[in-house]
Amino acid sequence: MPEKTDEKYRNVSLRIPSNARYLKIVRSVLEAVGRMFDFQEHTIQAVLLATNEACANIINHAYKDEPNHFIYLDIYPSSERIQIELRDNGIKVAPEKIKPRELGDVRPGGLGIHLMRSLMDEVIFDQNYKPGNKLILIKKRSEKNDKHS
Amino acid sequence: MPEKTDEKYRNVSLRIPSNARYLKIVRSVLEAVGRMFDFQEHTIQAVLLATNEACANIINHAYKDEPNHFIYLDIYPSSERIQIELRDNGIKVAPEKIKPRELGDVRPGGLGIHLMRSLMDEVIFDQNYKPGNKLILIKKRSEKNDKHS
Amino acid sequence: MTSTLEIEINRNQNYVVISLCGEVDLYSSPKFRKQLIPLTQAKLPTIVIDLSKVSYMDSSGVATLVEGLQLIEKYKGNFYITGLTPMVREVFELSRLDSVFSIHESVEQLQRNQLIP
Amino acid sequence: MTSTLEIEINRNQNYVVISLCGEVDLYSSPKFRKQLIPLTQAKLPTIVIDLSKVSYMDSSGVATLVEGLQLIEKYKGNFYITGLTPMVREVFELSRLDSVFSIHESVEQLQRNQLIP
Ligand SMILES: Nc1ncnc2c1ncn2[C@@H]1O[C@H](COP(=O)(O)OP(=O)(O)O)[C@@H](O)[C@H]1O
Ligand SMILES: Nc1ncnc2c1ncn2[C@@H]1O[C@H](COP(=O)(O)OP(=O)(O)O)[C@@H](O)[C@H]1O
Repeated sequence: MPEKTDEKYRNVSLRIPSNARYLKIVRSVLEAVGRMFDFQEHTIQAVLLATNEACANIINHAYKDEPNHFIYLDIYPSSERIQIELRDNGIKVAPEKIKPRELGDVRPGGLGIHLMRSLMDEVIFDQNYKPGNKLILIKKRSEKNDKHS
Repeated sequence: MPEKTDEKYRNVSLRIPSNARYLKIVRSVLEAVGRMFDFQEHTIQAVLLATNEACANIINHAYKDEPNHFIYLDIYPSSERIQIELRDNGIKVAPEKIKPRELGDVRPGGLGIHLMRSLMDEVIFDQNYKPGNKLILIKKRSEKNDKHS
Repeated sequence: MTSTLEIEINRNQNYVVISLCGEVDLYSSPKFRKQLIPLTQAKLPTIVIDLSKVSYMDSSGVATLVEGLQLIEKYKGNFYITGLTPMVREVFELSRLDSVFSIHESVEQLQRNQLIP
Repeated sequence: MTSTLEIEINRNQNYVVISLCGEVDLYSSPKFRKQLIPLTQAKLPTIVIDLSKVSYMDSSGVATLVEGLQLIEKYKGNFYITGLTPMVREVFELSRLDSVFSIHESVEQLQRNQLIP
């Protein structure tokens, strides 16, 4: 994901412990960045929820609920889109395991990947990243109402 | 500043560009962390303002208003206090230059250091840190009303 | 540690209303689950979950609701959800669960429709 | 880029009221300064700064007010500040500037005290 030079210095980075209580902080930061760069409220909510789900998966699966690890987030807002990169040092996900459940199969859980894909324009698991995992979420600015920054 | 092991994984880290528009994000994160760890509203406001002033000084003095640098913040909440460490790669401050103006000398500016010292329990410029600067702000939990986390 | 979720339980002879207030996420949903499961174990005939004060819900909150629904269906009890805020409604719709649950406007609406006394 | 500060200016024959709404920090205070300085250059006899809708102010906001005060004192104009919220009051007190400025409860209070017509 190459960044334009002038966009490099818009990047906000956050590191939180792999503990669900910190999800609220991730949401606060994304909300502040989204408002700052004039994204639509609806776009901000989508980014908040998708990133929340991505962090939850890192906590539950990559770090197996162990709280003594860290999640790394890089937030890149721009005039066209907002991009969030999430990195962890946990167990590497096998690409074939990352699949949402069939929606007809009603059971608790198995919704995170589906929500991320429904909410974002792009959801990319970077298979070359090591150690651990790197996930890239991209949401375009909706043309109708979002003002440019 | 040694940290107890169980406190290590409470650390939230944030990196923002050296640009005043990002001060709002620093405040959002501190507010979320402060509320999460049950600090009193008054304590949170003090930490918000002192950290805001510290970032403003890094932007204005250490980075001479150049927006293409980064400010690094580490936030350590605990049952006794909240500690914020700020690091930059800017011009090293000479200790003798860090002094508030005389308060009788009414002029625009020259209030940041004074506010930080009034609001915080400790304000420590780590002279050994290089390159750049490291500033540690500590605010104790006020015993009367703050509940423990 | 301040929770972002408050839970109020109003239990009557024939039904119970669990009102959630705040944010339901991976951190707070176990707190909700801990209240909900014992009520299904006690085989309460009707359980109402009021979400009208929920500003945020993630998939762990939805998962808890699905679990509750399935436990209640086993003993043929009633499980009603009321007061979907726009944020919560969207999560339900994206999850295609809006047709799986019995969703109603409000607790008062349930009473008017004589689904609860 | 959404600003966290909105500025409203009400100009009369003899005085002007600048109402700030939101957060005054290093990013937004230049916007306030840009409105304030020309009014002092025009030697407006009375300038009122209403802070009743200011939830946050840092030292750059205070510095702008000090600069305004000094420019106005040069031509012997009046500079009144109204509506200090608790947060702003504390910054003033910590800065020992609460005695330097002429601080009043509200614009209406200034009128009742006949400081403005
Ligand atoms: N970050 C991750 N690390 C490892 N495995 C993952 C990760 N994210 C998703 N997975 C795998 O994909 C599956 C589907 O994820 P999801 O749709 O979020 O449902 P759930 O987490 O409730 O099982 C998970 O059960 C897991 O096997
Ligand atoms: N982070 C910093 N880097 C370099 N110099 C600093 C820094 N912080 C403070 N100083 C020095 O301390 C002085 C006093 O700072 P302060 O009280 O915040 O007032 P002001 O920033 O308005 O001048 C500054 O003028 C500057 O010379």
